[in-house]
Amino acid sequence: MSGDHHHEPGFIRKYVFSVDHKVIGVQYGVTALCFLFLGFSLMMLMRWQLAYPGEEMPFIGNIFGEDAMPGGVMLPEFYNSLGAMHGTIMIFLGVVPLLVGAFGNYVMPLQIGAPDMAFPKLNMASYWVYLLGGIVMLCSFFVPGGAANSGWTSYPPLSNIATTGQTWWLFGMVCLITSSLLGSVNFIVTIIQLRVEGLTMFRLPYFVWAQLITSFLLLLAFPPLEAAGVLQLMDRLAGTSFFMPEGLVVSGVVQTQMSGGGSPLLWQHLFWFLAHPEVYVLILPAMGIVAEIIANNTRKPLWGYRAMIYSTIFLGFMSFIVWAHHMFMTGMGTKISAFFATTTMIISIPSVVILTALVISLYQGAIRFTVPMLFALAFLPMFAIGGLTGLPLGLPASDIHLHDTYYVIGHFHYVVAPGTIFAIFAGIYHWYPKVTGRTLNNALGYMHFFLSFVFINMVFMPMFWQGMAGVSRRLYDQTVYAHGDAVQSLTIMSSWGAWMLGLAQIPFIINFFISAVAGKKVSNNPWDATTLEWLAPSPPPHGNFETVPVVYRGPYEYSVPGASEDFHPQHVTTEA
Amino acid sequence: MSAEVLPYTVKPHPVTGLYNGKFGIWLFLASEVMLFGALFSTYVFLRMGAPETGPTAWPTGEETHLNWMLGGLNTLILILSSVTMVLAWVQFKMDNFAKGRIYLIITAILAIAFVAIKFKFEYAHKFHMDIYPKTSVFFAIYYTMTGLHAIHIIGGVVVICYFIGPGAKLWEENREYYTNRIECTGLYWHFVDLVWIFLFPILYLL
Amino acid sequence: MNRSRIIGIATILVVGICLIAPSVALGQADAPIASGNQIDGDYGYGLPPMLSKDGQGVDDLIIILHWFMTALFVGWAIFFVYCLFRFRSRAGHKATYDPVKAKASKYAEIGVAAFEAFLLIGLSMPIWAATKNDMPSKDDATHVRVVAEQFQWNFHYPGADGKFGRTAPDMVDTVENPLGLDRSDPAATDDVYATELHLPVNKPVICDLTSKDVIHSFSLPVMRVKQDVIPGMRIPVWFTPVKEGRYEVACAQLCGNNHYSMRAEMVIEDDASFATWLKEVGIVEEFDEDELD
Amino acid sequence: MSDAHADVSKHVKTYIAVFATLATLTVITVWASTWHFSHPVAIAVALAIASVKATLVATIFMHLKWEKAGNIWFVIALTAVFFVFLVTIPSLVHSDKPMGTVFTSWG
Amino acid sequence: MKLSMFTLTAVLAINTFVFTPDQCLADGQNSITGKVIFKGDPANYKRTKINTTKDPNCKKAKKTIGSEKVIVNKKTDPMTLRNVVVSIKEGLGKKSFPVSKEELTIIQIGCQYKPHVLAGQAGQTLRILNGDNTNHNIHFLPKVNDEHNFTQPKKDTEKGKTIILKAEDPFKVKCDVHPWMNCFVAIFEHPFFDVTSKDGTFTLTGMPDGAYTIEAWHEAFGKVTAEVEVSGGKAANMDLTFEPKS
Repeated sequence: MSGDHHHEPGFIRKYVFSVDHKVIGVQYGVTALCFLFLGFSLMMLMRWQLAYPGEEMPFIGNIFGEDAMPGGVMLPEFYNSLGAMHGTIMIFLGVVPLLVGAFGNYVMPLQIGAPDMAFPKLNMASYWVYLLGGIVMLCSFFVPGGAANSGWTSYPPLSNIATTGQTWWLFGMVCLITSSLLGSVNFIVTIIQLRVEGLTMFRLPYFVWAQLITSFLLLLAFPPLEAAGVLQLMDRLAGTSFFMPEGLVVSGVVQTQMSGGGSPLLWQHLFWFLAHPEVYVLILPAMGIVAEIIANNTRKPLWGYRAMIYSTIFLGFMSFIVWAHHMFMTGMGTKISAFFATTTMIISIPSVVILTALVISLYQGAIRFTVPMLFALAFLPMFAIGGLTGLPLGLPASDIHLHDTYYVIGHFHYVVAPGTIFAIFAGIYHWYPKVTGRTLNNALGYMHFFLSFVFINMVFMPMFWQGMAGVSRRLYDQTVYAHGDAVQSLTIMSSWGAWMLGLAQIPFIINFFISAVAGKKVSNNPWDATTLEWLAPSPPPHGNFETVPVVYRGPYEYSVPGASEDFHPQHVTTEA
Repeated sequence: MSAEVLPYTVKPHPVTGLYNGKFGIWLFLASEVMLFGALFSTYVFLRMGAPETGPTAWPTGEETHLNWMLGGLNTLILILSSVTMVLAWVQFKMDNFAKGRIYLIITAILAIAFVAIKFKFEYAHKFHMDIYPKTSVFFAIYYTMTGLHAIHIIGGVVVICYFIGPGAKLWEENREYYTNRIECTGLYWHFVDLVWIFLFPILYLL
Repeated sequence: MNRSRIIGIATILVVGICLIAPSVALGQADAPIASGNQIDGDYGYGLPPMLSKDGQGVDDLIIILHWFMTALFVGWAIFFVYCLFRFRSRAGHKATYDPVKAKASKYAEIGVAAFEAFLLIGLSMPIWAATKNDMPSKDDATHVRVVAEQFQWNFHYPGADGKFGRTAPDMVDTVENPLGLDRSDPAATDDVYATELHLPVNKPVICDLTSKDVIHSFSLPVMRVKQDVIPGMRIPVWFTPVKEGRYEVACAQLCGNNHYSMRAEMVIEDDASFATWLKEVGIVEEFDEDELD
Repeated sequence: MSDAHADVSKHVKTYIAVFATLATLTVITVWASTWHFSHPVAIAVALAIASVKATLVATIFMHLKWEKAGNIWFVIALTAVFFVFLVTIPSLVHSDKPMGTVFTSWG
Repeated sequence: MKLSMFTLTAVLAINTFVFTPDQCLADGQNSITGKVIFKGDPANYKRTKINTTKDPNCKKAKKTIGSEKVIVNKKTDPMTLRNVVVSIKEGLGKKSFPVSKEELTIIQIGCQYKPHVLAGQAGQTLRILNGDNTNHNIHFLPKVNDEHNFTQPKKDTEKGKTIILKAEDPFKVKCDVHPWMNCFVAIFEHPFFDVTSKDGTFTLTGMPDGAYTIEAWHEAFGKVTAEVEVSGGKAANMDLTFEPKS
């Protein structure tokens, strides 16, 4: 970190092993979008088997090989691999790296006026460890027995006796967790230490707050899974019995090689200690993006900015003590379940507060229906559905019927797919001009939004009815059950929705690449926004700002009475 | 990115009173607490779940085959290395590079001694007695916890050796920066010591 | 304005595809049915039939919750859509800087919190306590041991003496003795092994759930019963069937490649036929060497 | 780090004293383990001594005694809270379970 | 393509005929023949009906199936045992023998494996077919070979899945979807093995002159061995006897 580097770095230093937060942000973004697309493709394959169980897949059925799809018919082991890897890739390789790695890395230092992240080399290391984890995960598809197929939750003993892919999964997860840890340390230090003069904590854009809380969640929730991953690796490679009780008989073979004495519940506790805060890692930065865009496009300060921040802090804290609501069905008594059901009900309150604040922010605004705004607006009802359907799952009694059914799938997909992923799209449309200096095409953008909005609902809405009917999740073929067969038409509808949703992404993909070279050139502040990132040139140079800005006011000073313009940037000296 | 461009790399932030590295290392230690916390949780969980009797009962005293003398010796070694680490920092702080470096070297030697005792006398002896991680959950958690701890020690040794050797160049360029980094290394090192202080009684004595 | 035209075209496109896609999808709905035995009850898009004496509470809670959720969402959505329309950007319209003094939202939030507290303490907790703590007396209940394995449900009836015989992992034979039942144990002589769950109607049932290998989940949708089967634990569940017929036992937790095939059938019948079945299923049918080739 | 050179050199004696205390406590904890207390008492004693030692390391060696930065205290407090949840709650499954549930092999 | 039970059985019968070791020519003309005699009370080893209600497709394919663990040929005199693998255990030294080019076949039909006990030579191709209208799972539980565990889609009657195995003592292959389904596979380095069937006899042919230890293995009764000496192209006759204790 020493010495002067005033000479121009070479291509590799500048664009590949770069320590510039913007390059790393773009690297994260592009890689994660690729993984997002891959994860989505896996799901589209699964949807064929779900809709038309045991039928030959048209067109592409024969390219997956005899071990996965003999004669074009998907085998259950491949289906389970797809399911497990869809979850893992979407969450750990797609959405989190996009929200934190890409948006956090690119936008957050700009929004606080910092020249870079506090530890640039650590930042670079974080990306490369993430990429390594991603490559390990991808390679696992090609090992004997295929990729991990015990679900993204990897419950032992099943995962302990699973094929080699599971070991790869664990190594991949250890890499990804390490990457997140490095990133979160960096984020917290950057936000606390590197804010420019005048940018007090309560003048920070809500997005930065969301990133701060998220980083704390990553920092404190991920290590237990790393430990659990090490324990499972020990179980798989060194023959220990952390998660295995004695006397198991697998396929008629008595498992005498292991000592026993462990418990499968231990994994579930350690896993969900991570995975519940993880849910908020998925949603908080998304809320941050949405809040930025809503304030910008309603031309009005956010309603209840402080209440939102307090709610976010509370949400972050509470998210650590609700984890066992995923485990109501594991033989839990009344006391622990009462505790966790209560905390679960409590944690819904701050979510309601944030959502209310965002919707009241629309009131008396002047809403511009730009493409990012449409995605941000769609986030609100979608997240509301996702949140509300969490209630029956959080109450132990109604969870008896709905646990591990499609209702759960519908619930959390409403939070992360039309919720978080729409927020990601909103963010891409919003900050694309900052990254490239050009805007995305509007017509393609509108097309992308409307098609995605309709079809994503067509995918997930039927799942609530399927869940009500009692259909278990992760079934290779639900028609073997009478109650599943009765709602098979919903599955087919869902599948068609998914494929159509896939087609709906084509305008976006075209837009994303063409506009980078041929999009309309825009000024530094095309959206007439107030936060600091719009002060920097588009794209920002190395070191971000020509002169270090000073901040004089809060983040969302729009439509200040008596001002000549309807926005009043944070760095402008003059009072309105 | 050069240190000069980023603020508070060396000098503490006027409001928070911290330079970036120190805050960073504390956050890192917080995550380490949770990492070992999960292992302690595992220990408590498995121990509370173990039956009173039978093959999966929790071993105590002689049944553990652990040598408390070696464990105790290692505790003393690690505590001593903590002292030398902090003394090294004191010397750097007082602009006394040569003395500080000697303390660092002592720290590294003590750490290597710790690892040597761990591997050469404890692990080797147990492997010799056919005691492996798969023998019972007690040994599973013993090997995992001490193994992970040993990896932390080795990592610390690598960092300390770096500051004894190639990293010492920084002293010429920026003394305060170097001292700060030694402080951060020290914080990590004391944390590793602190973990051992808990590992020793729960594994060897209880 | 150009933008409105784009929105118009997009809407037409969306509506068009929306109309086509579901009709294509629903047109193919008559997929082959794998299930062979006739399963009783009407299954459709709503909750499955409820055939347990104690399950009504779960249903009530789910229904109340959904009304509550619908009310909240519709109210919220009306305000949302109103805002979108009323405060759209247009010539002559400006945003107001000062925040609206909204008391309503605070009351709504408090209301939501209070109702959630009622749902939790008033409805959920009593039901949960009953499902977990009010085990019926073993004397007047049918007692069944359920042993789950990849990928089959094994049912173990204690027979006339009401005692389960000893089972041991090393006596397991996947074909003839999946339970590992030690027939030399006096308590085991009258034990019955079955792969179908037969139960007498209107009599409480206690199922002791255990697993031989991985985590399974014992799910009886029509009884509103679900309980994970954790290896290393024996967890009882109880319910009282009230209607005769043939129903399904499902596995609700991913338990391996063929998790989907882990299905069993549950037959609820009157006491007499249950007794007959219990006798008959115990009798081993025998075959000569050349039969069944 | 606001302490000046003089302050730092004063600490040296403290460090040595702390080392002596830690070494003594190590001996005591080993010695105490030979007293054959009943099990809960033995655990309590050993953990109490370990906590005292850990506190000494944290306050003196890790300079928490002289630490003024609120952020560090905040992080420590937060971590401590979650640490307690993480270590205690999973083990509660051994005591709170549905009626009739037992931990046993399936056979 | 529709394969009836009959044609499948016919194919099987031809297969077993083709695979008799006398087709695998080795450097001798000697042969060993004999019976595997069962001395015990067949009443203790009755075949029982297996409940297949779990998968309605199995019931459709074959109404009742019985266990195949112990099948005593009661009509022969003396009573003989079916499904016994008879092979040369010792006496061949380090000689190696050409591997038969013929394929071994296991067919899953009526939710049972046909044959129930299969013997083959190391390096021979084993083809696994599925004649049922339901998915099967094939789970190998060997000690030497790889633990194959895969699913086979329904009606996979032509291509199937092929596996080449190493020599190993008889090991179990089972279906996890239908836990009652199992069969045993024995793989040898040499071609001198046979599996007894309805008449309880076996024939090993083509071994060079020498003294051999013959081993018979049965899934319920384990192993018995006997010594035999052959020379000059003559057929040696020997019987092996299983005498279960109870």
